[in-house]
Amino acid sequence: MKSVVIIGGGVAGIETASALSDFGHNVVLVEKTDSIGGKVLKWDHLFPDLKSASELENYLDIKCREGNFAIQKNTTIAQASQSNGKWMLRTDNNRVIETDAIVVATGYEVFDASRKEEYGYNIYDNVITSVDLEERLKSGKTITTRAGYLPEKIGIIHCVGSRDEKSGNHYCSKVCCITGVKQSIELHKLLPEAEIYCFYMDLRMYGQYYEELYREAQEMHKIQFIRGRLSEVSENIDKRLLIKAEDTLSGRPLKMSVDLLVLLVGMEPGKGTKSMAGICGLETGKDGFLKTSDMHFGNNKTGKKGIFLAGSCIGPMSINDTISNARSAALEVHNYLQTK
Amino acid sequence: MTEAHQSGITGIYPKEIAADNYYYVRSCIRQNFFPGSETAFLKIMRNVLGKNIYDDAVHTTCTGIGYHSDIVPFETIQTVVARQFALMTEKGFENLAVSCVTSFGIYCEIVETWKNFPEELDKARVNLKKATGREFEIPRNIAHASDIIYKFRREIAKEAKYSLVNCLTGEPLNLVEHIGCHYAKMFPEMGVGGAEFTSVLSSMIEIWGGAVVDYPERRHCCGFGFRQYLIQANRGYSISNSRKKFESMEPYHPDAVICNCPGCTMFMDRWQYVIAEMENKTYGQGGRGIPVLTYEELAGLVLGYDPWDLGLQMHQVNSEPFLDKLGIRYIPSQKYSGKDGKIMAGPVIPACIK
Amino acid sequence: MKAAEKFGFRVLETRVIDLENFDGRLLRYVHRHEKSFITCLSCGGCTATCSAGNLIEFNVRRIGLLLRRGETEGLEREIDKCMLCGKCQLVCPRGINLRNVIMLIKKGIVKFKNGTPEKVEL
Amino acid sequence: MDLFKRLNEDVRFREGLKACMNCGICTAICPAAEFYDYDPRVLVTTVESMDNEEIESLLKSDAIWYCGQCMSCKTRCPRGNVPGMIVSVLRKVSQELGYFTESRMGRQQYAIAKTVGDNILSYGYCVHPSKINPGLHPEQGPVWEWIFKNREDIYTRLGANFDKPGAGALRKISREALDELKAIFDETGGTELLKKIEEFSLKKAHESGFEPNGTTEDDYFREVYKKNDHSGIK
Repeated sequence: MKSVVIIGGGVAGIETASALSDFGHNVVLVEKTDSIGGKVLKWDHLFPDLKSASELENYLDIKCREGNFAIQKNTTIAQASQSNGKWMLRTDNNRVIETDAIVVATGYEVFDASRKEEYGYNIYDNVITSVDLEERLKSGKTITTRAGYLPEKIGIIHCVGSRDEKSGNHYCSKVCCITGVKQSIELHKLLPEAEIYCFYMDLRMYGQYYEELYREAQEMHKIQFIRGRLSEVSENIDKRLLIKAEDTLSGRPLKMSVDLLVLLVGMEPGKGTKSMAGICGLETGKDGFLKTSDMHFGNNKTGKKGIFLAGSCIGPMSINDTISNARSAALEVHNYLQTK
Repeated sequence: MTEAHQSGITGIYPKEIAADNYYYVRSCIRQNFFPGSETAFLKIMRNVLGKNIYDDAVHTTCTGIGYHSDIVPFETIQTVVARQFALMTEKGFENLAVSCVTSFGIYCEIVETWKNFPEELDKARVNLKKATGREFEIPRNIAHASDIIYKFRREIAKEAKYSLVNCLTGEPLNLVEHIGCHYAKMFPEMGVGGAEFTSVLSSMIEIWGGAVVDYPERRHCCGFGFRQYLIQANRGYSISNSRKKFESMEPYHPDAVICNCPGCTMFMDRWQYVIAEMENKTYGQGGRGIPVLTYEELAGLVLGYDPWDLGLQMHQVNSEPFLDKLGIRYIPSQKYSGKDGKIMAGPVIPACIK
Repeated sequence: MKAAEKFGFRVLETRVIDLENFDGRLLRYVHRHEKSFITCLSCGGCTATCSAGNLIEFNVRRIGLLLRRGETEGLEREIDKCMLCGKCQLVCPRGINLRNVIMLIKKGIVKFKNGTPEKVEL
Repeated sequence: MDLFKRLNEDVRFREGLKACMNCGICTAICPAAEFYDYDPRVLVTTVESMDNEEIESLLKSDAIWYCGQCMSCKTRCPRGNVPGMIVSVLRKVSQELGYFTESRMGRQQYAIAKTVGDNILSYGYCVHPSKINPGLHPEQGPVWEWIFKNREDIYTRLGANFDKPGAGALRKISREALDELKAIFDETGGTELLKKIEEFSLKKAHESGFEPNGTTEDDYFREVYKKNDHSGIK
């Protein structure tokens, strides 16, 4: 029986662990926190079908309960070394795990919106991120301004921390556009009187049913889409937020005040991802995510023999892409172990 | 604004500011409109802070206004700047203290260009040598004069005679700070606190007891616009941009505006008068304007310098209401005195703005 | 002497579109009577095929934009340039009946000029 | 002439033009875009098109003269472009080729060269109190009339070394220093540029029936300095 250690207990890690244990391998899943599931636990509904995130939680929960793999929580990897075709991983609590293969599934981190100072996050009361909104939606509480009023005008800002040299991130985080569309629909359902405006550069509705959801947002929910990137936010004396962009299709500057502003924050390589790159000597791409050996036909392999990648440690990914990617990682690892 | 912000986010812009031994380069606009500010700056540096600062007779304009209004080529201004550096080098200094914000931006831009395009630096060396026979070193440290006051704001606070507090109510005075565009918008890392929440002035105001107003058009340009002011036909641009700022700050009832750029100080002062003439609109209380002060004037007042030695009489908007709030004593009859204490007739007081 | 003459310049009008303060009656009217308009993508397919736009300075895509920004004056200036040929509807990827939108704008301009109170939802 | 190539010779152009994605973040906060019919984003895409005809008409248009050089665009551009810097290079080339006299805003360069240009070379300052005539500057208000009239008294009282040799505010810049400044202008194309601005401007003035004498009092100066409508210029 061959052994595999999977690092990271989010969607990618669990799916890979489950698939590899189904193949009959001896799998250990290592997670740094005390809970399994990763960031998905914070989400309320998933795009594009607005499925409740709890369904995904259940799915992952069943995999963990019924899967034939061990889970080690509160554990991080401190060191890795290779000898005789095996990898030795030393954990922060000084345990050593010997394994035939490693799958890095350390995922992403949400862009820290306070780095875009001009957007006023953590400065102004009514600027929140898409992650904050998701948590508020999940809590079931009424969406209000900090002072407790129902927002009448809401702005949703695309590309926060993505496609932005100033944030150091040139890449597109892929999921924010559709997240914005999804959240604007949810806000409209909760606050039917509110006017909702999305400020975008391109609407990258790349996935199945994304474009349809965008159309639904326009047709059924009266969401206004304005083509122009947010330049700055400031607070009026009444705590409403003055936002400025160019209405690029009109070729004129545009301003408006909103009661609530939602920043669609992008994805950055997670701390765990960066740390694994250092520990295992993995190559990172220009975007800081882990580099696969080939974008087309080696997209779970690395330059290191026996180390594989799964999920958004490779780059920004939606949940369904992550699940597919994790399965393909499992197959890749399985094939490798067969030849060993 | 939340508490978290008021403590400042300056940590990510750790600007280095030299601690002593500066070569001072003066500002065309500041010398013209606020000469008392440069006098006060040198006095504070020498008498209060005990610093060594060299005031050179032979330096000239950096030609920045000409450059930004496109009548001075880039190669020319690089060489003029190289000459200033050469004078600094010859006098044995490595730290530049810049009075003007346009100049400060010019120095930063040129040094940055020389880093990215070393062939431009070579050209500047050759050009300077040919034209003047001089050679130069790039300054080790370039600071705007407001950076230096910022650096020593606590020392000044210790010597303070007045605090930026309303003497009648005990409440902190509400001050608008306006940062010259070329201080940090081009090179955020060269400004204290970066480009978005620049803290060079707000830190002074807060430590001297005042409160900083965060109003929507805080970062908007005063409207100088170089050629947009230099040409009479274009001045609508200039006044309209200042007006946008005043309209935005008005609801916060600021007691004064503090600037680090001499141009901004002058324009935001004068445009209030023109707006009053054109629209019969004033932004201060009781038909008055909002006093606009340089940071040197503010520091001088805090240190107890006589307002008329600082040159507040050169402002179109009268500063007396601000002085009264601070509880500063002044002799009204001394306001319009000339050299050797000679009392002169003052300017005409326009009816539209008291 | 008038102040502007004395100084030789005047305060300029802002060109900024103020999305908060605009007259949205015409927009609501069009939305109510031609529901398809709300799905416009501003792709410019209409402009590319527009009969009038090929002959004169006229951008039919911008009609939709002027409407959405409440710029009735601009609409008044532009709206009669349309020849009502209807080719735009044929190419529109969202199937918008732009011809009807234009007819409604024309009607709406007259309607709201005469001050007819109109209370309809967006 | 390949105008894009010509622009690209200037390091500031290479520094300022990376690749625009038309997001409009610059226009959103541009002080010029707010009050003039101007859009820095459109200007950048026009330049980026590398279309020689388009660039030529841009160089002959008002569009390159609206920018106020505040550089707010540099702070924000997510692609590291600097429209304000591109504008500087467009203006340079427009003046070198004489295209600036084809636009109302461009023609104003004559007046700037006559004022700021002369101040730099004659006084060593961009602005000098003796040259801010209250008659030409009513916006400076009554306080400036008072300062202008009593300048020696006021500047001296405030610690300036007005118009005297030695260090200090508003000191008289020495002949030697002015000569060095002039030598730098001669060596680096500064003198050449001022000459070109004057020559092209006077040509345009004569073609349009003006009789300029090269001072700030002449009819062409007044036309370009004061007027928003140049209907008299061909």
